[in-house]
Amino acid sequence: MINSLWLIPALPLAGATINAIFSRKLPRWLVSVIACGAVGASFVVSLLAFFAMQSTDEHHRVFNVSLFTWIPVADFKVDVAFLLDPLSALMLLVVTGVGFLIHVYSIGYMDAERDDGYGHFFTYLNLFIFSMLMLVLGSNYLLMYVGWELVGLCSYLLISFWFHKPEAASAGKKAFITTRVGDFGFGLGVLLIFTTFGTLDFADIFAHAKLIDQSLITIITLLLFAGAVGKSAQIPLYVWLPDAMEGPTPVSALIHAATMVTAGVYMVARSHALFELSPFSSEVVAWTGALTAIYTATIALVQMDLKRVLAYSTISQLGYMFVAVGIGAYGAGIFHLMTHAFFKALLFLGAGSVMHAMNGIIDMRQLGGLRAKMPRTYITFLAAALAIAGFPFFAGFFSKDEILASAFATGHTAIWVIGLITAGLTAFYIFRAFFLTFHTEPRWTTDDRRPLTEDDSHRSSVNGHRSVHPHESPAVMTIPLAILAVLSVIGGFAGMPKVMGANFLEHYFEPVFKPHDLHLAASTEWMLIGASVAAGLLGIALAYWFYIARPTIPVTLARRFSGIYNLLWHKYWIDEIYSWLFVDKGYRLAMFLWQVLDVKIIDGAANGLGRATAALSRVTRSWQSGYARAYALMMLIATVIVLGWLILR
Amino acid sequence: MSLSVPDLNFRVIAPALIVALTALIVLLAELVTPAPRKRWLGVLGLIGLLIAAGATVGLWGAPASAFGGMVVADNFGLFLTLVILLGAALSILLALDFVRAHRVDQGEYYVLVLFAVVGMILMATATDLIVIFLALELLSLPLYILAAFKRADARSLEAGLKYFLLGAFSSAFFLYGIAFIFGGTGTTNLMKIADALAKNPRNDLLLVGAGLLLVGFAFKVALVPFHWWTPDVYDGAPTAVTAFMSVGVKAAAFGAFFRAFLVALPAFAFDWRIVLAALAVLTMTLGNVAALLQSNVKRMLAYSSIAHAGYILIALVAMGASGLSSALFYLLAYTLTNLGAFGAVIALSDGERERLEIRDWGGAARQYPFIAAMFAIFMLSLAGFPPLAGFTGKFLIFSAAVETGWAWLAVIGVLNSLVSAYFYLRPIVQMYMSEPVPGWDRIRVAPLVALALVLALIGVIALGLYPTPAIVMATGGFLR
Amino acid sequence: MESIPFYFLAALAVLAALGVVVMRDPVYSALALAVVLTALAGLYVLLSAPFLAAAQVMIYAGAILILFVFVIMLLSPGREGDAPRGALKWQRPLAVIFGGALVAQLALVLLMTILPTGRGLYTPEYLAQIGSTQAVGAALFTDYLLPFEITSLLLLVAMVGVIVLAKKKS
Amino acid sequence: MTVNHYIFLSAILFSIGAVGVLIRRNPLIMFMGIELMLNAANLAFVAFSRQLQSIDGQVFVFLILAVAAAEVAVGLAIIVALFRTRQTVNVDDVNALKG
Repeated sequence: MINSLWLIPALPLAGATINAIFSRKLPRWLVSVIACGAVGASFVVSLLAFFAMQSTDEHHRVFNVSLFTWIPVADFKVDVAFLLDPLSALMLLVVTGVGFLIHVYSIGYMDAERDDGYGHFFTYLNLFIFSMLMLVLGSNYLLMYVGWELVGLCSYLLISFWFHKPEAASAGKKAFITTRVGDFGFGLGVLLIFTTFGTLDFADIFAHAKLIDQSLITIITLLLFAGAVGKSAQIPLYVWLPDAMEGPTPVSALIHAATMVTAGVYMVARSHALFELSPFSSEVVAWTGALTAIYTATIALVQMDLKRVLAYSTISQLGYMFVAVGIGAYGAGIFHLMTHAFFKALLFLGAGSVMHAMNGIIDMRQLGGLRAKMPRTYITFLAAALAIAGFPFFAGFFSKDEILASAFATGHTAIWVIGLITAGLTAFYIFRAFFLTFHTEPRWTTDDRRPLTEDDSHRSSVNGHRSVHPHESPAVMTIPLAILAVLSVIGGFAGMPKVMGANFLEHYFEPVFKPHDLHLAASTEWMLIGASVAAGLLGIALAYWFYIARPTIPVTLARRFSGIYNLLWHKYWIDEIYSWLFVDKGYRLAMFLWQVLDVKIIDGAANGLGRATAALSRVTRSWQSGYARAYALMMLIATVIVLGWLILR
Repeated sequence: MSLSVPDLNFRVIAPALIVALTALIVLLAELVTPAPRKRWLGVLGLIGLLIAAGATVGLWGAPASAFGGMVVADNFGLFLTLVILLGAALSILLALDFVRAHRVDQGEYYVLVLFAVVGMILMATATDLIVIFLALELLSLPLYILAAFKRADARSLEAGLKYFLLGAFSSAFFLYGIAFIFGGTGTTNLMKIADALAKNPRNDLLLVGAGLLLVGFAFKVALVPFHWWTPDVYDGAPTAVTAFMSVGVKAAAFGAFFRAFLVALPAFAFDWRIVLAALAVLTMTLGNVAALLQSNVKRMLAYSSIAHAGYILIALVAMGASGLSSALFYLLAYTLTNLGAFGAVIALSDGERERLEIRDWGGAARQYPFIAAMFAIFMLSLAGFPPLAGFTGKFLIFSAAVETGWAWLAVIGVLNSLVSAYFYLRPIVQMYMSEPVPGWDRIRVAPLVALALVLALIGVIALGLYPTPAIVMATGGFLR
Repeated sequence: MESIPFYFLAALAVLAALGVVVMRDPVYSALALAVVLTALAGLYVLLSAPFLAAAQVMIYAGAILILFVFVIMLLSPGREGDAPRGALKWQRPLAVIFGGALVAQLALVLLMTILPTGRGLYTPEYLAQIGSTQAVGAALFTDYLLPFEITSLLLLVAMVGVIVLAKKKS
Repeated sequence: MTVNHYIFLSAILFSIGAVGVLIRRNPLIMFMGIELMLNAANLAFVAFSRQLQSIDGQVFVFLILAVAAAEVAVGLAIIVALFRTRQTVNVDDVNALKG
């Protein structure tokens, strides 16, 4: 079975090829069957490979299947070779499994798309799965780079899928520019690895890493991490991800939440042998993750666009994963990657379902009260929200807890505190979004303002009317939701803390990562669990208080100095603290972070880079004056300079 | 005095000889071919190119020199000969219908292409500066005329004039450089120059000669700041001609460039490597940056070809066996890819009307999915996306540079290739993401053009997925 | 002995070359070019290359220059038009500065270099004895056979090319 | 007269030719400038040839004469084709291609 590993990427590639060529001639149902079938079959093969791997002796669970020599260079060669070990196997399952569900969901979601757009969409989606699998399976940095570049390309194409929307076009451009900055670092890292080790093969590099000067390893790992920062949207290169929500929602779910953006985490985990040798780089990784986590969670507090809440949340959760791999808890990072893939994909698909029902409206100011209209979406969204909020025994609870416990155990108390606060913020913003969408008074019958975001402007331009008739999405969309909901509920049991039972995952990763023993007393561990549960519950409770129980708080506070103030002082003192903490100062801080730091500075730098290059381009083109004599003069000047240099040296 | 004729080993120049004979035959056949059948002259030319390719393969592996060491048939030269023949054959395929659509279907078109090919082959296999100069002229003169071939079009004539004036200007520098090298060493033979240099290393005349020679080569391969002619000429010349000269001239001129500097002037390597490294940086950067905002596809490809010359120059700076083989591989990959890209422009043009602006490509994927997909793949290969030929080529060149201690140059190369992806993706996005532009929906793609595109596509993908045979072939090296 | 004719011819060549470049009327430029070419032919004689001197006069002055004059007459360009405003403002001063810089560089190199006299076969005496025509001819048809043949192709290409560009549209 | 005198003369002629290409607007005269440059190279070849007591330089000059003739023919043909239909013979007017 392991020899058939090549089938895993080959199947989606075949699907992409067939749909690229024939999708115009084929009926729609066949296009979708081919696309979903290819990914589904790939999932089945991955599953078989997984079991084949698990059935072998646990010390030999690393398989290197070399297909052929790809590029021979002087005295070494790069093979097209696939690496199957517990790390890549888990990633395979996540990518193909979640990918398959999202493919199925897309059948319903993209139904309104015109014919060739439909075919193109599935072609890109299959191509993306192929690229992601190459990234995951490659057994050397060059193949990983291949996948890395290709997923970026697919991401760029899919963000701009609705190209006629100017936001989509500029979002695509921004994603391109920002991730390129990171890719440059990654490319240099690979180049430096090549000069240092004379090979690009993972096994060879990791075997010899200990012989290399530590400062060199630090440079290499920092360069690699630069790539991860771009691809996985960390500070300061995260700006592209919120804008990437202009793409179709299944794309946001698949690429910009569940899989591609986690490539950076995977890459760092894959290169753990290098990162372990450089404590400095690891600290950089952990702190970047921690700061990103809390910073973007803060921004998520004040977003009104549901998808943008989820986008900032994704960045924040990716920050958690980098905290994990930065402090050496690689297994915990990958564990969170997996659970996050379940619940974040589910959140996005739920949001997509809402948009489907609401004619593309995604602004929460125009949602509300959808619970009764969309019960299946409601309940699955709730499961995902509980999971991400770290509600006990849901998937996110276990993975987030393991990361926080590891941070505490490794002495990163500050990071632990940040993580804990972020957990509270996370619970708050996700339930804020949940309540505003599904509970509260419906705001869509009375509000006639134009929707802020039109995911599918085809549909809304056709139905230019304002009255919406929310309805539950078809089964082809809700069944994937249900499956993901189940996974979001039970997915965490794979990595239970030791105090609650056996940690299957930790043992599972042993062939790849050193066992990461926390050395925590049971009581400490319980205390840590309690703290994170408390943070999560507090967040949920505050969201409930603010948006359900006391929806009039802001109004009341405005009348603080009227007569009612004295009367109700006793009752409202908690509101006072709350408002100070979360509404007044907190709100201002979040708005400041978003509108100044995010939009002006970091975003501005990304745009500025593009503008500067464009200006340079205009200058260089103005030299091309069209006058042959001017060209000849410049040639003469250059000649004199070249000769001068040669003579005077 | 007695005359002793040197070794007239005609076998060694067989490929050039066959092409030259073909050109003469086509020239004579032109007289008796009635106007509607002119395309058969092109077919005749194709047959000649195929026979020449066969002869080239026959010479493989047994390096030999002839005419008193003026030309050689070593694997380096033969590889380039094959690249040139391939490029010429594909561009004739592209031209067969093109010349008719543009109402320039005269047999002389093929004659001039074939003579240019003779010049290119001789340039790539010459080991004597005088032969290199004559071959350079033999390839340039037909190209000046071909650039101006569409006389009814003022742009074509403008391209011809600019190419001619600047080309002749740079030729004079080149020739003057040869004069100084001759003065400094008493010979124009590359190996003998190297010998003379070994005896007398600090030779100022030779340094001037090398500098002027560099200017001449830099012009032909379009290195910044000697590139000015390129965008204008590529833009104005008929597209089929642009396609031909964008690949053939590069292969031939780079062949002679490498040979002259690596065989004759390695003793000066310390001096010229730095100059060339600086030129490589300028070339890559300016080429890519200028292409960023270009809205005209032909000009964009012109700037792109400038940038690619910069990448290849890195291989020359790297020297060594891996530098040499990576440059050969890159030239092959570039030839296939670039011809494919220009071929797609030709394929989707409507009579004399071509899709010159990027916005003209809107929705092309919906109307012509196959051509659009191929064009997209060629663009991706030019951008260096894996696993296509362009990626392999860049990887080989950058790793050759790293291997020889020019890592900083490779870093700039990587940065440039990342930037370049931006403008290569623009036509793709346009084709796939936007609405079709009215007035471009009644094109019948000429089957021969489609054939050329498919052949180029196969090459581009094969060189990306399984480049080993080509890399092995490219490691032949010079006959010194 | 050699120096008086050298300086005379050199001065003539330089002055005439300047004339080519600065004369307003293209016909005068062509005539000045004829003077340069003839002066060079004289220098070739001084350099023991009488055959080249003859070829220079015949091919350059006789054929090439006549062609120039023909084209000047055909196009009757008259005086040169004005340069476009702005774009080429610096063209003239920069051209002169860098042209001068090129001369200076080459002069610098020449000052640093003393070329030893070669010990080849073709001493001026030997050339005078066998005649430079025979010497050039012999070399051309033995050692330089390949370049010679390439040159013949080049002339053929020029012929074909000129016909293409001049042919009436059918 | 040493060879350096001749080469210096050739350098002057070469530069005058180059400057001529740059400062004149009439393509015919620009072209004459190029011819001056070629002739300067020829002079250098002949002078070096005498210095080296070799015949090679003279052979080169003969070949270059032929090249120059071919170049002139082609160049003038292009100039005629382009300017036949225009009022002025000004190379600066030929700048539709730029940017």
